[in-house]
Amino acid sequence: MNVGDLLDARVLGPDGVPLGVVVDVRLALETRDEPDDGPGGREDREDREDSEDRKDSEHDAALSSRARRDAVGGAVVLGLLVGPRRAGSYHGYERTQVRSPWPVPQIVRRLHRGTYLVRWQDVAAVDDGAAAGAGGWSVRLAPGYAELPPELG
Amino acid sequence: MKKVFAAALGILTAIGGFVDIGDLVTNAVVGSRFGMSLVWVVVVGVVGICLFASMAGRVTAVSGRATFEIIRERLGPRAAGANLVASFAINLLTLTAEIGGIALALHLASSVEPRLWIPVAGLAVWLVLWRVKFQIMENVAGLMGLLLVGFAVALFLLGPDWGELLRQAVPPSPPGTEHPASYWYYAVALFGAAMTPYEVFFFSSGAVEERWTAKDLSTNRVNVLVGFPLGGLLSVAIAACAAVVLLPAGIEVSSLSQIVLPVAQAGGVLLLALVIVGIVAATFGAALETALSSGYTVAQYLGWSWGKFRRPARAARFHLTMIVALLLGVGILMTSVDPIAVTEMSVVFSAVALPLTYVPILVVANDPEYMGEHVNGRVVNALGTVYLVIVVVAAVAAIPLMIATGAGS
Amino acid sequence: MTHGPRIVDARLHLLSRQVLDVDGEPVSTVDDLELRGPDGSEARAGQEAHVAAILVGPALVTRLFGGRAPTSRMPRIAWDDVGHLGTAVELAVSSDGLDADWVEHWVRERLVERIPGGRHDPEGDR
Amino acid sequence: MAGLRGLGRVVAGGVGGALALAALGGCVASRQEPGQATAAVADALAEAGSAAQTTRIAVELLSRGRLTGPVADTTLLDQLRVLDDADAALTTLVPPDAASSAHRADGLAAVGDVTDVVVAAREWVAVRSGGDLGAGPAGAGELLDDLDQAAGAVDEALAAAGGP
Repeated sequence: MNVGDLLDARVLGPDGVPLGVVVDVRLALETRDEPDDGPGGREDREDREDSEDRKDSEHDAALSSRARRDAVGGAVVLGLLVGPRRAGSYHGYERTQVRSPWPVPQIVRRLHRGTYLVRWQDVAAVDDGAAAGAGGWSVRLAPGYAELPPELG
Repeated sequence: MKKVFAAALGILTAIGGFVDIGDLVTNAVVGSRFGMSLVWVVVVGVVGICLFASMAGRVTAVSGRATFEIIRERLGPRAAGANLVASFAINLLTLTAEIGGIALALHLASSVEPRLWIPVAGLAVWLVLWRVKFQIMENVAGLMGLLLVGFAVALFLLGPDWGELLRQAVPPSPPGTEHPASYWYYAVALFGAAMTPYEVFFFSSGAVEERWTAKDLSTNRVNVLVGFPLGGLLSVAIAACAAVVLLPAGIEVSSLSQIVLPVAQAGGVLLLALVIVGIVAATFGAALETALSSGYTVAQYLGWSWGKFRRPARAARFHLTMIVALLLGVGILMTSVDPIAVTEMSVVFSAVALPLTYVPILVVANDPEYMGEHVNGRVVNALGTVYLVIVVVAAVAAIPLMIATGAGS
Repeated sequence: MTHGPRIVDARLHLLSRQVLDVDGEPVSTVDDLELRGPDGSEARAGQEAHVAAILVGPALVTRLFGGRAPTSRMPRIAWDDVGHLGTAVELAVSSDGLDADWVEHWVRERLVERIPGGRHDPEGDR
Repeated sequence: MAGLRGLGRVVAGGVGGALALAALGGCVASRQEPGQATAAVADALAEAGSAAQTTRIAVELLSRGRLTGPVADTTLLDQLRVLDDADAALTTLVPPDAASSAHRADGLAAVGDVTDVVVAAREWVAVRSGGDLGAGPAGAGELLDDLDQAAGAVDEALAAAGGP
């Protein structure tokens, strides 16, 4: 089973009622501490530079202003994000606090209103749609599944 | 001192790099038909390209991710794939136009048929891409492209009636002899020429080539804010030269030779020679940039190793893509299609493709996961939203206007 | 030592991201992620599952146009090789040892290295 | 581009973008409206006028030593191409009525006049640039006179065809 199979799969309730589609797969990534000489793309590029005039403090300041970057270990499936309609990619707006540039996030949020998280334990079956007339991948939820808020922690 | 020099060089390069065959042809055509009445579009275009080029440069410097990686990441494989096909096709069209421009300019200099120059130009472009260091390539083409200042010199030597030029420009309105649809068609073409998407692909990927980090943001800002507006002034000078000399004579610009006539009239053989060298350098520089952009877009979408700072063998598929693009461009030109016609097509289709490039940049420039503390400020976002609307309107209007006016007649 | 897990959404934070090797060389994009159960068994609905590998290349084709290739034959990068997650997925291994990068190696050895100057370092003086 | 102009005028002349396809069909042979035919003639003549003016500037500049031989030669060559397009546009036009037919005949003659002068000008450029073509063609002054005459014919034909 691949993540790509689950994405955009139809979501069915325990009784087979269509509920929407899978818009994303939520994972928990193990993160690790590490000594500050981490190997990595950008740092490496910088190291190759002849940077006599670049002070170390400057270097650190530049790093802290950068985007988040973690040393990671295993990735475990937590659940599926279910959206009531097929509205394409999220662009990240639904689950974050970003509100600019107007009006893009507002439109995307509107399209994705009503999205919720279902725990992986509450997924009863994943069908690859190989059976005749099944029409692609579908996911069936277990009885008593819970609709959890979709926001990222 | 070294830093000042680097900034100065960057600015000069931006000026030289801003004017390409699309700007040359479109501005001259517009000047000869509409006088100065479309200058406002150049101003709008320059502000737009400043806004988005600096945004793309900032995103890349801070996150390390170039524009097309971001487009793929934000739009997903399907929409970004469609975007890639469109961008690559337009980029190829622009590359074709630039190589044709080199050949036409060399034809002016030598009388040797353009058809003979086309393979030579293609080969020369490839050799530079294959061998020459990125900074040297950029600086030499940019500095020599600066000779296009000859158009501004020519304008002063022509001693035009400045008041009349100003009257044509403000308030903007189409001349009575022209249909409003034609006026708006050329407005869109001029906007497309000023904001060609390849400039953003090149600018952001160039930031990786030159290993920019968050510390280079001020250089980025200065390059953009000085270079592009001065490039815009050159565009206006080209249009003004055509408006002063060609418009009153009833000349419709359809070839590169007509574009340089005002320069010869004003400055004689010497200025003419300098401007022709400038045109060769500017189109050559733009051919390099568009060829690189074709490699950048494909490699970034598919995650290949790319960049001129690597040995060609360490970015094999990237170099192969550029070779294929160059061969295609040369092949298209060898069917003896008119490079000027290709140029006009390329700027209009650029206008159509603008939202595909600029919307994802604007979105990512607001994402703290990418940008940390360097997310867009309020003013930039307000401007960005205004341009979002302009860009979408221009894109939607481009094709209907092209059909309605029969490509501007 | 580990701290709390980082919660990510696959499409939002992983799919279509650039994969870099340990030297910062681009390898591919994340075209798909393979899920497996404990001990590498087939992943099952509702039961513990983790990301086993990044799928590249043909996985893009199937995601674009549908259809299905046997997962076991797809070029893959083991998730164990992943070192860091930032704006890109950074591996802890070199791309030279990755089977997933075979097309690049093929183009390099069969074509680009055979053109004179193919190994020339453009940043070098000569 | 030049080739698109005639077509474009036809399209823009009567109908909007929605009817563009119908108008494209209208270009084909005999279904042309009289107004469209006249507009097509005017369009071709405007191109010829532009070519004549461009040639005039090039000859003047070269005679004053402000233009190089190659640029002058290329300029004239480009104008011959424009004239060729104009000629082709007129030749292939099927006039719907006698008036259009007369406009077309005048137009063809005017375009031919301009073409003759541009050809002569090219010869003159070649001699000045050191090429040896034997008998020297007319001087710049004479060329400019001829150009004025040819341009005048274009203007007359244009006025008759209702051009600007």
